Amino acid sequence: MNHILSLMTFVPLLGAAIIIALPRQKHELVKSVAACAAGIPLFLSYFIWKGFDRTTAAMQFVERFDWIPMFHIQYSMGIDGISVTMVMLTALISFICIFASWNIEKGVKGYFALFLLLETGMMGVFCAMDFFLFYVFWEVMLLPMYFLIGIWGGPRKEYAAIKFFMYTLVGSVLMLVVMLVFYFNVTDPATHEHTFDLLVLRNQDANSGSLLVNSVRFLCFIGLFVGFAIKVPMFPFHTWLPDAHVEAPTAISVILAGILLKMGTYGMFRIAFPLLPDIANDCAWWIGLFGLINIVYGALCAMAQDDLKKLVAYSSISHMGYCLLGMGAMTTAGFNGAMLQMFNHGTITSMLFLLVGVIYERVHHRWISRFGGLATMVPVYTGFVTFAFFASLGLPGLSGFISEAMCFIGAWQNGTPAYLKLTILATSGILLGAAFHLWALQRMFLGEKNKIYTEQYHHVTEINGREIFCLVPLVIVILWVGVYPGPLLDMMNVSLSDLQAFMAHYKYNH
Amino acid sequence: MMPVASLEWFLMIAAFLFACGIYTILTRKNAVSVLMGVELVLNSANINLVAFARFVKPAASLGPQSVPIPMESGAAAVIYGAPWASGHVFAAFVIILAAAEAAVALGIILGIYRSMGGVDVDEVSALKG
Amino acid sequence: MSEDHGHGQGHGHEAPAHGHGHDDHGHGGGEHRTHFSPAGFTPGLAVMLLGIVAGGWCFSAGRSGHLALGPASIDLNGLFDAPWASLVILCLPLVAAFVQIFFGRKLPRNGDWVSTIAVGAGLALSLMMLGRIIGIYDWQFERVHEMEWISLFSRTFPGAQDVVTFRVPMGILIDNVTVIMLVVVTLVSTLVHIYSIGYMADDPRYSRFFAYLSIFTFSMLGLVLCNNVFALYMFWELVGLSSYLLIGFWFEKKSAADAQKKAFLVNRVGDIGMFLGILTFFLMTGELTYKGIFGSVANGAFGAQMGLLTAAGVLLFMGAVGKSAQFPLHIWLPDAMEGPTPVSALIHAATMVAAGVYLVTRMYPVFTPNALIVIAWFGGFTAIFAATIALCANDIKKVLAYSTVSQLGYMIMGLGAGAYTNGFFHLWTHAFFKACLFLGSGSVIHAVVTQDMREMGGLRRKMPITFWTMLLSTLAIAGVPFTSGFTSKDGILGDLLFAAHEHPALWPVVIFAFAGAGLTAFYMFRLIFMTFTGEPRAKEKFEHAHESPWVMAAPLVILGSLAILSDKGGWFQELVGKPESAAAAAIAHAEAMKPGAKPHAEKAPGHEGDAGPSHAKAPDVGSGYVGSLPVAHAGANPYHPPHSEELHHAHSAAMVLSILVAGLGIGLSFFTYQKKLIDPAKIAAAAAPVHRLLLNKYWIDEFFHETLVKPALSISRACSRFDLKVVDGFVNLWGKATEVWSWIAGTFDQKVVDGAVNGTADVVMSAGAALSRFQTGRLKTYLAWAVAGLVILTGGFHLVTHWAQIVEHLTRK
Amino acid sequence: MQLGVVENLSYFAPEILLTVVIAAVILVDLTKPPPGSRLVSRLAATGLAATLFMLILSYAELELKQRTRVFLFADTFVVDPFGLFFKTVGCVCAFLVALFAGNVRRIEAHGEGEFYALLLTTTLGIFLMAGATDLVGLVVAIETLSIPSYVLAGFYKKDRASSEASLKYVLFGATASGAMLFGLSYFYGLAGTTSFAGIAQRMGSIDALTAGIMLGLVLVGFGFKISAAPFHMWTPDVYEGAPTAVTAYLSTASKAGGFAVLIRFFYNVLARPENPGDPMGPWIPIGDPGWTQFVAVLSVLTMTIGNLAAYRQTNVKRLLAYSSIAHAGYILLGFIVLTGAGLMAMLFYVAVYVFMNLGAFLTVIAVSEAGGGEELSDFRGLGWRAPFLGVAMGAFLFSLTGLPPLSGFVGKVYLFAALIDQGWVWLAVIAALNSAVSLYYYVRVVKTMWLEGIPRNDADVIPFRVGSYNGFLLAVCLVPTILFGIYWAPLERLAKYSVGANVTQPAPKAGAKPVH
Repeated sequence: MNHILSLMTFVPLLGAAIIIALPRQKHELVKSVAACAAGIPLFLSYFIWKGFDRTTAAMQFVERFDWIPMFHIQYSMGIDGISVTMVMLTALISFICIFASWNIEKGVKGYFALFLLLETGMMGVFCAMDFFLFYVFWEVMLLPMYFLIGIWGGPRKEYAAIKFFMYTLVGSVLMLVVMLVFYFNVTDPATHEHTFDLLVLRNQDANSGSLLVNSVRFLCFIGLFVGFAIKVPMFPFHTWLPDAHVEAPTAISVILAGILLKMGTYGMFRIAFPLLPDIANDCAWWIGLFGLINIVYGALCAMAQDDLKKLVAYSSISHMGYCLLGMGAMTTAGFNGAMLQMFNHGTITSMLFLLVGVIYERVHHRWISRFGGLATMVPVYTGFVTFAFFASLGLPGLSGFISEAMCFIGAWQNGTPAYLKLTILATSGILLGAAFHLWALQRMFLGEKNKIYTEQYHHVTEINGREIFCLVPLVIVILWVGVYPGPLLDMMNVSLSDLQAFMAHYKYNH
Repeated sequence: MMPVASLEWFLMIAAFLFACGIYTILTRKNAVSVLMGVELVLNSANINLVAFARFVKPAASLGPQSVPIPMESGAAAVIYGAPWASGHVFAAFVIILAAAEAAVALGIILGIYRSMGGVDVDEVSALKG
Repeated sequence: MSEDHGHGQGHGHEAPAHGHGHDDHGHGGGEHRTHFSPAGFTPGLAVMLLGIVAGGWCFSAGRSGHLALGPASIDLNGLFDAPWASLVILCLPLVAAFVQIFFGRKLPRNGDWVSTIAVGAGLALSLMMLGRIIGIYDWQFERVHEMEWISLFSRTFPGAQDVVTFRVPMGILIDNVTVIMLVVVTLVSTLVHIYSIGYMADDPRYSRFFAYLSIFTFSMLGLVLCNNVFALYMFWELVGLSSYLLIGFWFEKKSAADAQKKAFLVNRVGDIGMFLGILTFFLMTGELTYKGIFGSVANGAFGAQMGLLTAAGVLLFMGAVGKSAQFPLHIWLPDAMEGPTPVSALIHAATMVAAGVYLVTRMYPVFTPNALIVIAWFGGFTAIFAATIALCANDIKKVLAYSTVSQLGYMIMGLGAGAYTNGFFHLWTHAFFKACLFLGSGSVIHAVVTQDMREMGGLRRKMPITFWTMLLSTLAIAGVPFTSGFTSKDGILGDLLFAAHEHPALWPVVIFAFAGAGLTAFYMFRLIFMTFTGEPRAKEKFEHAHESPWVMAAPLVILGSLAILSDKGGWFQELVGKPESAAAAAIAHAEAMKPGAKPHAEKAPGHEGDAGPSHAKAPDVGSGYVGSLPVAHAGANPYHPPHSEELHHAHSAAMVLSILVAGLGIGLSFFTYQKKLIDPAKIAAAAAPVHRLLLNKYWIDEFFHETLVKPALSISRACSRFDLKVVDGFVNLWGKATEVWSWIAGTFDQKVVDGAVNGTADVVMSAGAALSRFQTGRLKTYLAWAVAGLVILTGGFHLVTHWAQIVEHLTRK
Repeated sequence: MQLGVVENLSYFAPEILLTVVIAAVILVDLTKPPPGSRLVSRLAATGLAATLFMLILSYAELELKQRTRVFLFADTFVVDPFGLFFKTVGCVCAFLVALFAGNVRRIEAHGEGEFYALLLTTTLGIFLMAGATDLVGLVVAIETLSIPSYVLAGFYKKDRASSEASLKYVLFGATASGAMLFGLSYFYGLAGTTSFAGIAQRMGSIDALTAGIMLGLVLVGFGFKISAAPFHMWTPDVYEGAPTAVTAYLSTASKAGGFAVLIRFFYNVLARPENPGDPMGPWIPIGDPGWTQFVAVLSVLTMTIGNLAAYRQTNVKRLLAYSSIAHAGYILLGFIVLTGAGLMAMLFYVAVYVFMNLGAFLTVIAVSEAGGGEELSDFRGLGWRAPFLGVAMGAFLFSLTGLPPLSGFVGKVYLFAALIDQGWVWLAVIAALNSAVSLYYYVRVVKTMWLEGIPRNDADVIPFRVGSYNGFLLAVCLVPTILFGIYWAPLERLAKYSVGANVTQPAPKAGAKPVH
């Protein structure tokens, strides 16, 4: 069990290798291999859930050995409260997505091989404790994503794919430069060598021979922050998201929204904040501001969309805004809220995209205005959608509410007048979110059937077993977290409060 | 007592030749004349070399350098460095190389002439963009 | 009809099922139709009587404190000492809801009995509890059962000791107020369940309806049981959800779909305020439980920032404004009448809308005097405002809706004016007679297939039970003596008068209140007259009309009788006493903080309240203007203060006045609509503008639509266009830039090849284009560039790097 | 009369062997081997393999004899790990190219003998370049490389493009070498000796302008060889026109040779280690320190122009030509930081670059040999028809872009690291953005291969057979490209050893330079 993280990371890769070896025609076999390869990490994540020590902020399940000694690159994996939930989320969502993409027809082998490669990348990002390793996984993720969108995507897939690719790459090369700057300015007190070890870099004031001058620290923070903000995606850098989400096949949209977006905020928690706490504190208000912009702007844009998938995409932008708001607050509740929001958005938005996929497979369009009165035809599907929408607009009892509320409480606890203003403005997001969700709900499902587009209703059939199988786990998680978030919070709380104290420490000694 | 031309004269001539060569290369249409320009350039170099060989007192050769390739031994340098000759040797090599180059170039130009029926370098511009 | 899956409901009016009469056969109402036949009389009545007997038995058992089952006897103190009873009450409806949703259609009778029994059991337990508290008879009675729900630590520095900074408990608080609310909710809910069995009989989504009802009951019970504001907010939203689901139960109707959306969103507006209020309290006190907040507010958690305390209170109250449909957020309630009538009775008359009142009651101690005045103003204005609209409404349910708004206004106003007991008491009484009125109107609509009162008339003969029960309730709401409504409303008015003596700011409210009372009497009797008396105005509808089956009539009877009886015994006033004001203590603290304030010089009245249970002086709010329920001798309900002469005066004055205005109102409507001495049309014509104003409900909806909804939508559209064109369309922007670039590069003809993913790419593309212009394919160009490059680079670079030397060199010469 | 001239001649064995092979090739060709019997190509390949083996032997010999370097021919030629590294690289390239050419029909048609003789001669030229420590030797070496490559470029005599390429190449090359010679003559004049070490003595004594001019003239020659801007303009045309195998060779081996000479010259004549015996440490320029910035400007120009111009290319060969220009720019980055780490990064990058670039060109060869073309449109949907080819090409291109886990990424990291270590952050940022931008045109090829012409279902795929031979060669290039991306410690060790044999421990001390 002491290699559990490596297993979770590389079993999918192994699966991919096996799939490549399989004959091209055996679709079912390929799919079942993929299911197993994705299932094993999920199974293992149960042991993480069991074995995770909720009382320490230290890294756990650590694996560490030298990879490139001369460059002091280590293969070091480990998880703490910040990453554990993300790891489990990744395992869950990936497994579900295998089934969500069960009726892929063209290039089945390639699809599932790439998909598993993608899962390896995602797992690695969340497990890596070494900056270099982190970066490698971060980039590894890009390639399969490019092909998955570009080959199996919608009409404008190529545009969307390259857009996603370029955006992320530009962000990550900046990250690369910053990474090297850190490498050369920090030494591990133990070995007196430069290091990529995030835990050592985190205390670089203490450990660096010559502390970077402040302006450079600022630039470094900007570099990192932009790199991650592109993934979040934060307001000016978000335009890749609607395209990518809309063009990607259902399962990939789910992965994109459910996990990839989290990597942005995760990166901030794991790297941008701990490595440059002083600058992060200085920028806190701006982070909150961008959070506010995301919340309101995303919600407003979502309200104007007629493409259901675009609506969900923009709603993700809005929801990630809550994370930023909570993070900018620099309070325990805020951090926990942001982290929980990441997890919850991961589940909720996955559900939403799955549901969008369901209707799209039936009628092959997503124009809200062309629907209407679906509720009478497909009550079960309607039920699921209503559930997901209400979870997404933050109905108490469902997970979305807790995290949003905690983000607000955290932001409120920040206490500075400037930040209070942000928070008050941000609460309008509660209303806007409800507004566009309910409006969409009404236009699609309530009222009478659409008079013009009548033929589509012949294709509208009730949601089938496989789809329900994909949705039910998410429903359970959403309900469980909504009703009793305690266990989940316990997992992340210690690490986050430790981080928060670390930040606060730098705030006051700065 | 005829006046001894100083180094500067030679250098100026060489520089002038060099300039002429470059000018030729840049202006002439005919590939052969371009080649001639090249020859001018090469020979300007030769003039330099010979002139230097005549006027410049070689550096006292020194002990081993640190760099990847230092002199192995000062003595060896003194004997084989042949400072008084090296300029001429150099020039000789250059002449040889120039000849070889000219030969190859002419061969190629001939080929062009065969395939295109002309040796105007401006015509030869199919590959571009 | 059977293929017409209830789309009929889309047309005309809410209950199409009744559109095609009451032929007991016909379409798929299913087996649960039998009780419509007159034969249904016996079981219906039997059920009713059985219920009453059972209820009485539970109640008396509670009184005695022992539940005797044969030899065994259970000690009913266990009801409170352990959370199980409350949990059972809370969870039964939830279980029922799940059963309904997943198996509803498979169960016999579509499982209506599941929900009904579930909530009925809850009612039984609640009645026991009621009996018990009456038995205990302690106005300060209270039990708390609590557990950790969320608790987060944080650390002062990395690795330091953990300190719990954020803690959300989940718990149950049982005191008299809770129990009374429990009874209200379960009782009305049970009756509405029974009523719905008849009313919804023909609906294709019959079981779904009961599922929703159960969900609502669950949320409402949670709302009254929980012991902290966070949980309160959660259930607050949940009742919002169930209201959303039920208003839009017939979502095929666009109006219904609109109404449900409107209800949810308008409520959200209030909720945001409430949420901010909660956050503020949490920020200042670090507490979320009621007691915790009260305690630390009383201990000066707000320091000297009384303004902030007031603001927090008002923010909190915003929630009530939304939920209890106070002006200006009242707009959703009338539309909410799109829902089935039982829903209107249960949610939008008796229970959910009263949640706002409950909130104010619950959080009463933290409201500062100023906050209370604001509240009183809101309530008072709403009371009169809604009443005026109700004058001209012709839709029977709309009339009731506006009267509900107005009555809620009374409660809020009462609380604001310090009439704690009576305000809450009005909630109790109003719940019954208003529910009765709605169910009655439901049975009328059920009979004559319309909601327009102008098409009714003379129904008294056709449906006597409905008539008499509604009449009783109308008397109650109009405030005629010896009815429950009279007691509570008069109580409020009395306290209000008294408060106004102390606080001139309340005088306008007093006027609103009495005028409102008169108007209420007027329009309610207008309703009665137009519906039941006189000549039927729509013959064929009248022919159709008939008395409702017993399953619907029985609840009417019970509620009608409660409209008269529910105030009797005075036990209520004994059980509900005004808690001591934490705000007062806080103000005292603030005073003490003021420089030069002598510590014990003039401390706010009720400040000793902190010193143990002895309520030597009135725990008045702040400046102590609310003399109504001041003094509490140790442990006893401070309802009968020693120095309450002026209070008595105020009350007697109020009594006289209110009887007068009520009589006036009733008389007017009698002469107008019964005796036809006055022609309303003439009056309408005479005051045409006013009439139009009222008909259009003061154009409030239009106002909001123009000022909020439309702008929001256009902004959102603008945003998405901005997103497309500008943020993303950085491309095009750069595209322009690239023109210039190309020009610099000497390429006009180079068209920028499309396919650039973003601005940079575009620039790069055209840059490439520009560069490829250099790549002419001519050797000489290449060489020229090489030479030029060489010269430029070498020379330029030398200049740049050795500028200083060069200058110095030149100057030396 | 001394034997100094021929002492240690055993160290010259690889060159000698190569010469023998050249002679053998010519002779065998004279015997008119039956067409189709790839006798000559086999011979050449074997000879190169043997030479490779010899190189390894001389590595070993240096190690065993504990000698860091050995001088030959009156100190005009040196055998040291640095030179051996580039010889090995050149030899490997030549070997692979020989194998590629091995089954290119058209080359066989034009006479294998000449081709391989010329190819091997250029290889010999690279060997000499890697070892030259004397102006004369330098010039001779460069011409030994250049002159045969002119011919190779125009190897398809009848082909207009080919002959045009060779004409441009020869004229540009001749001019460049002329200018270089002119510059070198000044260097000689400065010191009166042709040996680098001697010249280094006098460099300090001249004024900046002269130094600048001399440097500029010399850089024309070197810049031409590594095709650095603004002396790069011949590159696209020649690369497009020349036979693909030759292009592959020019873009890797002869570039490598150019870098060998560049480093050798500058790091002997114009710079010396701060503390002798620690080449891995920082170096200090001799005389005018300006040249590092000068080269920095060159490298920025080069990579930017290369990347930008590559955008619009529709011919894959031409696209790769531009990309190779850009890569010259990247490699120059390591050149300007004046540290052993920088040199190490350059060597490392050259090594990995060779494989990925050869792989890319090999793919082009394979496609056109299997009936496809060199235009981008000919690659449409190829990924689906020849999956392995598609995957391999993808790997090569993404490696050229510098994405992990591929070797190109590691190379870039080392370059950037060297830069940042010396505080050239701005340059690192430019380079990083450049490599990000370069993704776009590399991905265009991948897109054409995979995202276009996707078959409806797996049934109606028309397979595109590249043949097992080319498949094997692809694998040969693919393996190091991926392997060095995942575990590159050995290569790094080799590069480090080649820069400073006597240095074992990496230099950077704690927070070496404050970034500014």
